[in-house]
Amino acid sequence: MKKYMLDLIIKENKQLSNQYSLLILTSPDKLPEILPGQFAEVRVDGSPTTFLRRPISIHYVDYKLNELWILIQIVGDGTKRMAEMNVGESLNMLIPLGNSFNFPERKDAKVLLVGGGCGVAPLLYLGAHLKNAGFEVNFLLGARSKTDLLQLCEYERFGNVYTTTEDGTHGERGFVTQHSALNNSNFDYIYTCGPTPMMKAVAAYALKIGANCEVSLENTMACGIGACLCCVTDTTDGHLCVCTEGPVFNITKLKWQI
Amino acid sequence: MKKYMLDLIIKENKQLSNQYSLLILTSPDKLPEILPGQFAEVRVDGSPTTFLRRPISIHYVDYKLNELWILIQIVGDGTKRMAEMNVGESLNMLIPLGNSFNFPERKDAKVLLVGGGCGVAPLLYLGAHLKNAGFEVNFLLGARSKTDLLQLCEYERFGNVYTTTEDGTHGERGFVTQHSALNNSNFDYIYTCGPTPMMKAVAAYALKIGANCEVSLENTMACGIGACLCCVTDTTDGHLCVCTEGPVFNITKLKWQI
Amino acid sequence: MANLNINIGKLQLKNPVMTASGTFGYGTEFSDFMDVSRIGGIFVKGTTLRDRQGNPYPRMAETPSGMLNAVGLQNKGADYFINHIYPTIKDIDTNIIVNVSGSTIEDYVETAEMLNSLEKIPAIELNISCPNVKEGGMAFGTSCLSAAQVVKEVRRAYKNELIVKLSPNVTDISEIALAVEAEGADSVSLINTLLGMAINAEKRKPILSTITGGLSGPAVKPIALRMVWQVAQAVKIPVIGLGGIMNAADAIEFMLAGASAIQIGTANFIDPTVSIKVVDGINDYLDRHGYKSVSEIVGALEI
Amino acid sequence: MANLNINIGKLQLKNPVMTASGTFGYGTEFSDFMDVSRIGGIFVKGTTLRDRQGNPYPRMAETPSGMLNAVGLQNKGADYFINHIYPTIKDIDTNIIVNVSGSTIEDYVETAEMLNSLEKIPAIELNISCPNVKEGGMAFGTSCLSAAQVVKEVRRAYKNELIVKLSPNVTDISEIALAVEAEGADSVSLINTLLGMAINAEKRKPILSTITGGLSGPAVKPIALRMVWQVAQAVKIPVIGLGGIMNAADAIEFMLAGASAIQIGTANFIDPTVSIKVVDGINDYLDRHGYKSVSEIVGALEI
Ligand SMILES: Cc1cc2nc3c(=O)[nH]c(=O)nc-3n(C[C@H](O)[C@H](O)[C@H](O)COP(=O)(O)OP(=O)(O)OC[C@H]3O[C@@H](n4cnc5c(N)ncnc54)[C@H](O)[C@@H]3O)c2cc1C
Ligand SMILES: Cc1cc2nc3c(=O)[nH]c(=O)nc-3n(C[C@H](O)[C@H](O)[C@H](O)COP(=O)(O)OP(=O)(O)OC[C@H]3O[C@@H](n4cnc5c(N)ncnc54)[C@H](O)[C@@H]3O)c2cc1C
Ligand SMILES: Cc1cc2nc3c(=O)[nH]c(=O)nc-3n(C[C@H](O)[C@H](O)[C@H](O)COP(=O)(O)O)c2cc1C
Ligand SMILES: Cc1cc2nc3c(=O)[nH]c(=O)nc-3n(C[C@H](O)[C@H](O)[C@H](O)COP(=O)(O)O)c2cc1C
Ligand code: FES
Ligand code: FES
Repeated sequence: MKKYMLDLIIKENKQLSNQYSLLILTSPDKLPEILPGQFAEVRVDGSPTTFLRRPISIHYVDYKLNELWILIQIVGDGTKRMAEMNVGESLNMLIPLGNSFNFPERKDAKVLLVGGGCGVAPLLYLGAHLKNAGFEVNFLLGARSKTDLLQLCEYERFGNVYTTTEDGTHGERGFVTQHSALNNSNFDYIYTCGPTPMMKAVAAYALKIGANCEVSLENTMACGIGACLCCVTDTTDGHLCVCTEGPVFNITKLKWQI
Repeated sequence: MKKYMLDLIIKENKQLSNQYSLLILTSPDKLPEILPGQFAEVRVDGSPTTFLRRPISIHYVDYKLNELWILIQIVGDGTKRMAEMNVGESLNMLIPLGNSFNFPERKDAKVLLVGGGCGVAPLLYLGAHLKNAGFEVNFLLGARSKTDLLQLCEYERFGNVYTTTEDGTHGERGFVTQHSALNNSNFDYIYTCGPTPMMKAVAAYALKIGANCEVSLENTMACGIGACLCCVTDTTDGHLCVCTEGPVFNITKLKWQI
Repeated sequence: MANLNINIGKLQLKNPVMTASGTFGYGTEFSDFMDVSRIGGIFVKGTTLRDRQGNPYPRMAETPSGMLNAVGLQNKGADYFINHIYPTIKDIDTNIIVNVSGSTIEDYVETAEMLNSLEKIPAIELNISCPNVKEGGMAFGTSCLSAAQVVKEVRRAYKNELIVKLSPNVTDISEIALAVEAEGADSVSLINTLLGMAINAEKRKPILSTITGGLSGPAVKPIALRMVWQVAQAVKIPVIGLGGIMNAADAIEFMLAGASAIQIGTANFIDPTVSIKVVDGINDYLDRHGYKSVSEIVGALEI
Repeated sequence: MANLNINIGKLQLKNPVMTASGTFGYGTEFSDFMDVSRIGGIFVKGTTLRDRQGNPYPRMAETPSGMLNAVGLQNKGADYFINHIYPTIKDIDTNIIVNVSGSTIEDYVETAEMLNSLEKIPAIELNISCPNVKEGGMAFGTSCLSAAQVVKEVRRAYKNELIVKLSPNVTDISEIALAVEAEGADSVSLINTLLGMAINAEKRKPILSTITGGLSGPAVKPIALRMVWQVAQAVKIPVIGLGGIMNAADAIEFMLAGASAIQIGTANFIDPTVSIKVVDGINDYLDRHGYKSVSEIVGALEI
């Protein structure tokens, strides 16, 4: 897929909590084709401590409105600067980068999308594509507390939404992997993105029930386009770049101790 | 004089032209005592290429309104960022720094204040003080063109204003040192700030007519408080720091080839 | 429109802007963003005799105005390069130069010999300055004796242009430059990365898997510029300057200091089209200052 | 509130935060902004036997996340220091340490001897690493032999704590550290500035009057941290770390890497109260991580 360097314009900045912002971007030109699971390398201007671009997942693309959504979790100065951008400002990004999630072969496959923290970001766009392709979509979204469960209504447009919170303020109390929906369901395909311990627990569950499982990794990156070899993960094929051979990997390919 | 590190708040940002902005700053606390000729070391946030503070002259202080004025000429990223600040944002400065202009001993002394470019900045506050002390003040302000002659009305509050422009769009055509007001006047005390060639020409004129002459230098600075010894100028007393022994020097002290 | 052609020994460049090894892949990674044939040359990834897996993750740390890397020369080896990569890049209409790395003199020599046969590879860059491998690498570049030895042997084995890439982690870089010049290097390129380290205070751990790594980016520019100036004054062969170049003004500074050409490294990560912008910016500068040819600014610093 | 006391040899510090020579004047320049007695020590300006005018203006260039300086040890000489400056600063309730510079061994020795007599100067820092003077200075610090020689002679002449400040412009800094340790240095401080250069492309001229100057600030932090880590592993005497420290996290990184104390230089220009903030920030860190004493984090990096 052809990659572009684009200056997208902030159309809306919804500050969802003091940690999360949803940026809705647009462009005078038609947005390029982007697949679920792909990401952008975003240049952060005006942040003296941010030298390199920042990898950010595609949260959603609305081709009708020519909108691209990204979900930002503030962890340092780069994300802070992005989360505080004003409507009308422009954001320079390399896009679309990386591979994408794969769809089950059988249309009646039961799919589960498990996200935690900011890892929910790529799952919205994935859910939309899956639904569009005719799959019945189940989201299982975990967070520390109710306020960190963002815009559930958006996910509900594309499937069933189950939630867990660590403090029990929404959905079931506990971690995603403890949710009762996992008990006697036989999911065929599981997609997950979030903190590594969570993804490993999900992968372990998938192995247990014999489901196919794809994870989206968040290694630190310098270039995002396969040039620097900084972002590797250890796989059955040796060191592979997360930015080009990933971010989505089937867990059978990863050398994770699960 | 005691120095402070203060966060002043932008009360107004008047973009006077695409090169100049007048920032009117204020503070919840009473502004400290500041003398004409002194400057501030301003920290520039949000400019990745600006590492050190930037020395900026005190343009004017209005103690009644608790306002401090600075005049910014955009030459690089630091001044650009300052010139584009929004009302309500805060600017961190070390203030007041440096020495100040001296007043003539005799109250009937004829004083002339010659400024060029952004060098007009400290002269406004100096003019106000001189007038207040009972002197008759004459400003001679030079610029490339009419649009670079800023807020003449402010100067007119404190004295006579003569102008030159290189393109003849305001006042007399030419350089300040060619202005007819210099022809048969016998000024006793001349203050000047602006580009070095201009200040040297003014100094030569002062020497010729036997006037006392003080210049305000703009050497590059790192600390602004006499700690780094980066900002020296060569004087009859050896290398002296412009930030503490200046920025105002009597021309008899400088080793200028005039 | 000034004349941007410049020669580095027998190497003819359409302009002095090239991309640095390890930061531009094999060029193809950037072809969606720019026409890579518009730049003067591409230094491809560090290539070793045999396949190398490189260092474990994490291999990167961001630092003030720079970054540390500890890639450790991950590559599939010279054989793979010749049979699988070379055919896909040999028709790019610019100079493709292979950065040759090794742990022993024999490795360097054997790799250089293998590359002799490739018609479209007009030069190799001998990397005696990689700080990210346990044996060899930087060790060769930090003493005159070992630098001279490896250059001497490779010179015997390699018939095309031999560029030697110097390490900045030395007391006196001119000395090393003179030593490799004496053994027949056709030109030198400098600087490789400076050995640095980053720590995560909260975790009390080094950030890189290898503890130390190589520092690059604008943070190192003042050091690189000083070294290029020192070396250009010491040697007679051409100097290729690099280290922190982000824009045309930076590139021109290196040329004024004595570099006949420059390489752009880390900046490619921030703007994948930066090298083209630098070509255009140099051209503007030459026009604005009334130069007819870029060669006029090489070493033109007024002291 | 953790215990922040730490000793560097016989030097007792109320906390490990000190200010670097040439960046904090004589301390008095900062007293409007902070209570200078709250920090562990003040390294005053480079002092030479005789009055020095320093280098011509311009002496400073801003660089990406750093600055170059070429002050060239402007100071009024040891006599003037003893008779006119010492009396005004001797009652500041913290360690006042004099940074001693020279062009010949005799200069260093004579200056050190003169400072012996000052009751309130518990230590000197031997600056064998100044890149901004023509003779002496850095030259002493870039070879083991000359570094050892000057330390040996000064050690004989000076009875209090002798700190030797190392140059980063060397191939192997541990080697130099070991050489000065062998001659009786009580501790080492590192790093001094890295030799760099800046050019104004439009004017085609060097920015500094001296062409090259010393690079400091966060740009050099990764290099400084690596060197502190290397030296701390090589020597038995305490190490004082500096180079680009801007905040408490940076300071803690140096201590984890093996520094018993740290100095803050260029950061004082950006925030004249930074040293106090670093003291407070270290205290917070210790509390947050459950340490009772700052000495617990010295060299506590987990590999
Ligand atoms: C493929 C991919 C997709 C991503 N998608 C999103 C997204 O949609 N939304 C979003 O908010 N973030 C996303 N991230 C993470 C995001 O890139 C980082 O949070 C960001 O780079 C941090 O920049 P900063 O300047 O704010 O923080 P920094 O100041 O760089 O770092 C702050 C702290 O976070 C840690 N940190 C930085 N980057 C990472 C990382 N990648 N993994 C773990 N810890 C890290 C640092 O070690 C440091 O402790 C994604 C990352 C990848 C690789
Ligand atoms: C005592 C004093 C008072 C000053 N008062 C004012 C004022 O009231 N208003 C105002 O706008 N400016 C004033 N200046 C100048 C101002 O400090 C510089 O313009 C500013 O530091 C430039 O920062 P920058 O980041 O915008 O440009 P940079 O990117 O740092 O520099 C841009 C260009 O300007 C040149 N430059 C930078 N600083 C200076 C300088 N001091 N002298 C000559 N050339 C320089 C650089 O070489 C470069 O070519 C004063 C300077 C001093 C020393
Ligand atoms: C991620 C990365 C990988 C690198 N790999 C190599 C390499 O394989 N061989 C080599 O000689 N230099 C390598 N370098 C060094 C660069 O070619 C260059 O010398 C250095 O980065 C300084 O230039 P810069 O500041 O413009 O990046 C690498 C640098 C980076 C950042
Ligand atoms: C303006 C300036 C003057 C300096 N003068 C001296 C000096 O006289 N003696 C000395 O040993 N180091 C001197 N240094 C070096 C600093 O003490 C310190 O080693 C260096 O700046 C690195 O620390 P930093 O990055 O925190 O500034 C000077 C540094 C600067 C910036
Ligand atoms: S981030 Fe550079 S190769 Fe993946
Ligand atoms: S700017 Fe530091 S002494 Fe004047």
